[in-house]
Amino acid sequence: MDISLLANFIDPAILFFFFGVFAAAIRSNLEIPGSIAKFFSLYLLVAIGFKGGVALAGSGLDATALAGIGAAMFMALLVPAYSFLILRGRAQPFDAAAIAATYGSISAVTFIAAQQFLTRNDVDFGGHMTVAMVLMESPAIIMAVLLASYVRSSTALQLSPSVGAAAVTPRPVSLKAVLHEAFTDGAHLLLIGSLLIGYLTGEAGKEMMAPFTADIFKGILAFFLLEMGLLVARQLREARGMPPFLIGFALVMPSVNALIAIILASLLGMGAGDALLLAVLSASGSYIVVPAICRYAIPEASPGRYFTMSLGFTFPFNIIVGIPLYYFVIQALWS
Amino acid sequence: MDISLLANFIDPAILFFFFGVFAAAIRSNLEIPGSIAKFFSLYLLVAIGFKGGVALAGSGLDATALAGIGAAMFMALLVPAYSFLILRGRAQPFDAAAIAATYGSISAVTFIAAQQFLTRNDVDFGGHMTVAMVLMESPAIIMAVLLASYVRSSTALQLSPSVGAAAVTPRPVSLKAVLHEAFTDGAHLLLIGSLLIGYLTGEAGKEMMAPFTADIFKGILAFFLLEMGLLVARQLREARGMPPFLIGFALVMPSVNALIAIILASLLGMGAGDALLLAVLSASGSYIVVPAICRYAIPEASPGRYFTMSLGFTFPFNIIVGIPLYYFVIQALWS
Amino acid sequence: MDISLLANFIDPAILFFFFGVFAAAIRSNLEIPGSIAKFFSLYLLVAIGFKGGVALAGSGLDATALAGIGAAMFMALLVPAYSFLILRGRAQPFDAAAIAATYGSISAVTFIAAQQFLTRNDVDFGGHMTVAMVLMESPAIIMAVLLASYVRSSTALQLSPSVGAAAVTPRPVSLKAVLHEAFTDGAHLLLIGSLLIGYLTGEAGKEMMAPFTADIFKGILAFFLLEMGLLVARQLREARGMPPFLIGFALVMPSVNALIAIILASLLGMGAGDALLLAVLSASGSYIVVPAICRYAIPEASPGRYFTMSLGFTFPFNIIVGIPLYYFVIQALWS
Amino acid sequence: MKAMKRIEVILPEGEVDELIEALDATEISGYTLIPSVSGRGDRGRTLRALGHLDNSYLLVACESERMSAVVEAIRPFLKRFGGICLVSDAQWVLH
Amino acid sequence: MKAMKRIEVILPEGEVDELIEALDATEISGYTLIPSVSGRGDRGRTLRALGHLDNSYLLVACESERMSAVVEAIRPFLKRFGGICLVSDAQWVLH
Amino acid sequence: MKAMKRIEVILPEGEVDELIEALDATEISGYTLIPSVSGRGDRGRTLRALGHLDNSYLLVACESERMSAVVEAIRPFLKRFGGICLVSDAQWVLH
Ligand SMILES: Nc1ncnc2c1ncn2[C@@H]1O[C@H](COP(=O)(O)O)[C@@H](O)[C@H]1O
Ligand SMILES: Nc1ncnc2c1ncn2[C@@H]1O[C@H](COP(=O)(O)O)[C@@H](O)[C@H]1O
Ligand SMILES: Nc1ncnc2c1ncn2[C@@H]1O[C@H](COP(=O)(O)O)[C@@H](O)[C@H]1O
Ligand code: NA
Ligand code: NA
Ligand code: NA
Repeated sequence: MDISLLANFIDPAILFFFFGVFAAAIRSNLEIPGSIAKFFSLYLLVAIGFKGGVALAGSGLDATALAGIGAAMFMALLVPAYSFLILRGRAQPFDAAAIAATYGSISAVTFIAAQQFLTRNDVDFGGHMTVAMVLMESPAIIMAVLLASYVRSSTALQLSPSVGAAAVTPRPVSLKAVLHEAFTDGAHLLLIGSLLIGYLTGEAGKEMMAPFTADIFKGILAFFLLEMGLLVARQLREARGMPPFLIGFALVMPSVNALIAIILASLLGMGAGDALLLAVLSASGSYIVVPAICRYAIPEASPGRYFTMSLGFTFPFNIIVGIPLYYFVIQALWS
Repeated sequence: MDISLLANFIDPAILFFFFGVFAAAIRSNLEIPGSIAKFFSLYLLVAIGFKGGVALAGSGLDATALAGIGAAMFMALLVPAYSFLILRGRAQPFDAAAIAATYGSISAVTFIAAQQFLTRNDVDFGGHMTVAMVLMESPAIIMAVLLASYVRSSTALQLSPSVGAAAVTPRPVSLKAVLHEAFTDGAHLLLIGSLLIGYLTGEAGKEMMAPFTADIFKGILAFFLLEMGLLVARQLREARGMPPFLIGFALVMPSVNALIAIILASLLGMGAGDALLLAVLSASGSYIVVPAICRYAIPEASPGRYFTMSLGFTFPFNIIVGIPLYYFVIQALWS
Repeated sequence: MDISLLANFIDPAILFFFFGVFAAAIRSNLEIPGSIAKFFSLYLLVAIGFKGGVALAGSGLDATALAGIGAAMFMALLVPAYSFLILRGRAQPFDAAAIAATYGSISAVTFIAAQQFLTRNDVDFGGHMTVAMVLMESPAIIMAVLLASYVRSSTALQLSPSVGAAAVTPRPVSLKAVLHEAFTDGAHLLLIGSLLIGYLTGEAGKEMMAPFTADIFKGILAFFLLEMGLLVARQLREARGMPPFLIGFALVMPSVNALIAIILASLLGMGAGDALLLAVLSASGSYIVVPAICRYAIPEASPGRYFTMSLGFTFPFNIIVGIPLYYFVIQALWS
Repeated sequence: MKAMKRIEVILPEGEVDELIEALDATEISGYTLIPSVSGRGDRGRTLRALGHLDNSYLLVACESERMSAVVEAIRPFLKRFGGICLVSDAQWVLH
Repeated sequence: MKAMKRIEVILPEGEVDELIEALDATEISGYTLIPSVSGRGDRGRTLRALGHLDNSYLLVACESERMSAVVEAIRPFLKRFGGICLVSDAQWVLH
Repeated sequence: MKAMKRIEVILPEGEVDELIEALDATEISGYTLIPSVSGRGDRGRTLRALGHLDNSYLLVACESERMSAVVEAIRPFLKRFGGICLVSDAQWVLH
């Protein structure tokens, strides 16, 4: 493990992440223009979606693939369920619902970092795991909405005597509206679209797109992780009022989620590479798609909570400690 | 034809166009930041201009080249002339002038799509067609200004009894001012500049620039066509009030213009590749340069009309149906 | 010399610079979006910093390297010192201090252009010169602050009878605050960070990053120089009120600074490539980092002066005339 | 010149389209949109999520009579998603 | 603080340079420009043409005496290219 | 609706963070920031340095009582770095 952990730190992209954290920590005015950062996040989605699609076109949706995808969707339902139970008494109920959704969903950049880790260590993984990633978005969001309306109805019950309550509580959004919002969310849709286009064009398409989607990928990832480092350090500054329990949750639960995923992967006989990706998908929390949707679907929750937890704590934990740690466990179990 | 048509659809860049249309149609919030879209449009101009210049440096301006360029300039005068005659009675006169200019001019992205189509089908084409494209801009704009001042003088005549008219009609712009505007327009000038730089630096320059202007071209084109797809679908939503005659014009005239161009190309003995490019240049309408200039030179015309026609209808028609159709005709005539 | 001078003009990137000047001169509306221009400037810093770091990892910090770095730091103190003495009587004292700092510091793009010139002419240069560039920033800025506080105290002395003076003179900034500002400046820090990351990851990192930081470098440089050309021509339009003495300074001092640097390099027995880079570092003036810091540290000075001098006059002088000229002198002395 | 009300709204950029639809129902004659603004309010600082979670700034000039209809169309959005709405007086330059 | 007029103009970004030249003739002391705003008005929605056809937002603070000269300089642009111009009162913080 | 003061400041974007810290001390309830604006003032046109030397536009809505504290927090920045500050009246739409 020591070797791969070290290799992790010597990757220029990861080093740019640390550099970004450092720059923001010393209050540098270094800044990637917002439109560039947004474009890079779209680029990364296109690149991994496309790559996954091409790989899938090669392998097809066989039993291995279906097992991986099924395991991922199961985790996307399981993680928010027990997360909510854990959080319920210890956080505002709406915050609990939003945090549960955040951790049911995934971080594409953590997924990419794990793929890079596997590539560096010459471990194979399947294109179907990208499909799995795509499919984890919706169950998590459905859970969030169901949990939020459960919270809403129990809160309404308690508040019913008060007349003013109706005026304060926002009109709940329909599950259908939220699902539309989730499915049409730009980031989510772009990933699906790129996967499909990769699948349709296969090797021929790959060859045409490779200089853009593969060759310069590492460099753009490095720039993007620099921006992520800046973001993480700046977000942490906002974390002053954050309850310690939530910080603990953000730092401990990833390993718990990953462990459950690893056990599941082992039971299903998945390959080591796919197992790591499943672990990382389960361990990571969303900081783009789900916050965007929660702002709409659970406006009562405080974004400062769930966003800071997933971006400020869980993301760096997974990048620095999580990925090599989970892989260490997998190596121990698989060999 | 069936084969090339199918090949057209399997190009990832074209598929991203369809995906963009779909995403906007289901009202996704997917969006390429404006500054990125603008940069990509500049990039494409630099890349094709430069490539055309390098090719021209290789071949020189021989008789073939001059024939192609002459034919293009002829079409740039002919198309607005008969377009105006067709439209005169059926649209507002100022709209008619602006639409005529729009169709006399060209769409660089359609031109690029046609080049990609030819490359996929292993058909040669000359760098001088890029020169032809550059030179089609100005005649179309001159026609527009002349037509507009013709309209203005005849309208003024009719309105002369009314005293208020002078206050409402904007002061006409001089042809010189419009030509300056047209020539100095950023997009137009960048294309000319890149062509010249490609010409001056030739093969040596090509080698230095290739990773940027050639290798990643396809990927950037894919992103750009995604944005175009989003734009097209969003623009079509604005098309509600559009008179059916104008929609018909936008969908039928491209084929007419292309047919005339093909006959001309055949008479001049042009190669099949150059013939397709001439057809596409004649068939396409401008949605960047000419609208920018018409807003200045014919402010009486409604951009909602000419812009929506060329971007919302003609552009997708050419990309999806036009290019393979024109090539089918060319193959039939040339063999 | 004639040959290399000509070769200089045939480089597509340099030609795009001229084209940019031309476009702005004829008042074209051509414009690179601000966020793209900013990103490209960050990209160039990353690319040269990283490249320098990798080269340094290969060669190590030997005597040659230390000599080059030492010479650069010496020039960074010497140039502002005598520049201030020259300017003192002939410009506003605060302007003199800011201009001195501007010329003590460096222009990264001029440095890149010189590297490209050397590469085209197959002349070697060391990665340590990038370290030298990084280290030239701080002494220049320290000089500026010291000079400014010297000016401030002498001005205060003269003004002391007047009561209102204290209200008008801004509170001086501490040297420590300015050094923090200088060190944490985004551009400066990114250069240092990339250098370090290049150094740490060495050849392995280079291979991963090369498609992004090396292959497409030329193309991005071309776009960037296009923007620089636009900026230079637009900045020159603001130069109407500029005193002729300052224009003369901006056009003559680069050669003086370069000559002193060349003599120093010759005395130290530096290689011809490193000598050119030292000359160019000494001859060029900053138009990003130092203006940003002077606005903060010497707000009494007029940015219109020092910024226009370094961007409008010195930058194009070095790009067009300076680089080949300095190299001509070096060739004469070295052979 | 004509006296008008100048209404400015700041709200999450994902809700802008829907707000504009609601405003269209009040028959405003137009609006102007400044994208990608950031800020701080009751809900804390805007999150910096790679340009995905910005606010937008919307400016509507409308006749004084129409003002309260416009404000009522905006209010539910403020309630639901936060943000602010300021109303001030202005003169509209006729042309 | 000093009473001033706050003049805001929205017009096609291609015409901004010319408008500023016209304003300079009225001897305004400065202006501020926000690029790339979009909107809707009498001429419909701004076209989304790859960032090439946006509007700009121009803010000019000027002395009340100068206001009508500034407005008259702006008016022909509104007539020709559309857009809006709003004038309101403000206090300028002297420094 | 509640009467408020609408304070707008334009200043170099490098000084914004510090200004906001100073404003926080006056206990404003929020602010909105528009990045990357350009302009002209006593110090000439903003330099176009590859997006590195822009101004920012800051909008603060605050209660009338708090206005003079806010203005006094802003004034030293104007003195030191230039820029402008305008204060006007507005109605805040309560929600
Ligand atoms: N007092 C204020 N002045 C200016 N802008 C404000 C103010 N309060 C809130 N905002 C803006 O409205 C957004 C949302 O506010 P809130 O919903 O209160 O968090 C903030 O991010 C700011 O951009
Ligand atoms: N009532 C309004 N309120 C705010 N902005 C407006 C209004 N009317 C027009 N505009 C702006 O002015 C631009 C041009 O208006 P028009 O020339 O009327 O189409 C629009 O795209 C809007 O950005
Ligand atoms: N009269 C004015 N109206 C609007 N904005 C102004 C005015 N004067 C100055 N500004 C803005 O404030 C910035 C700095 O002004 P100054 O420090 O006076 O050069 C300028 O670049 C403009 O953006
Ligand atoms: Na997860
Ligand atoms: Na045409
Ligand atoms: Na120097």
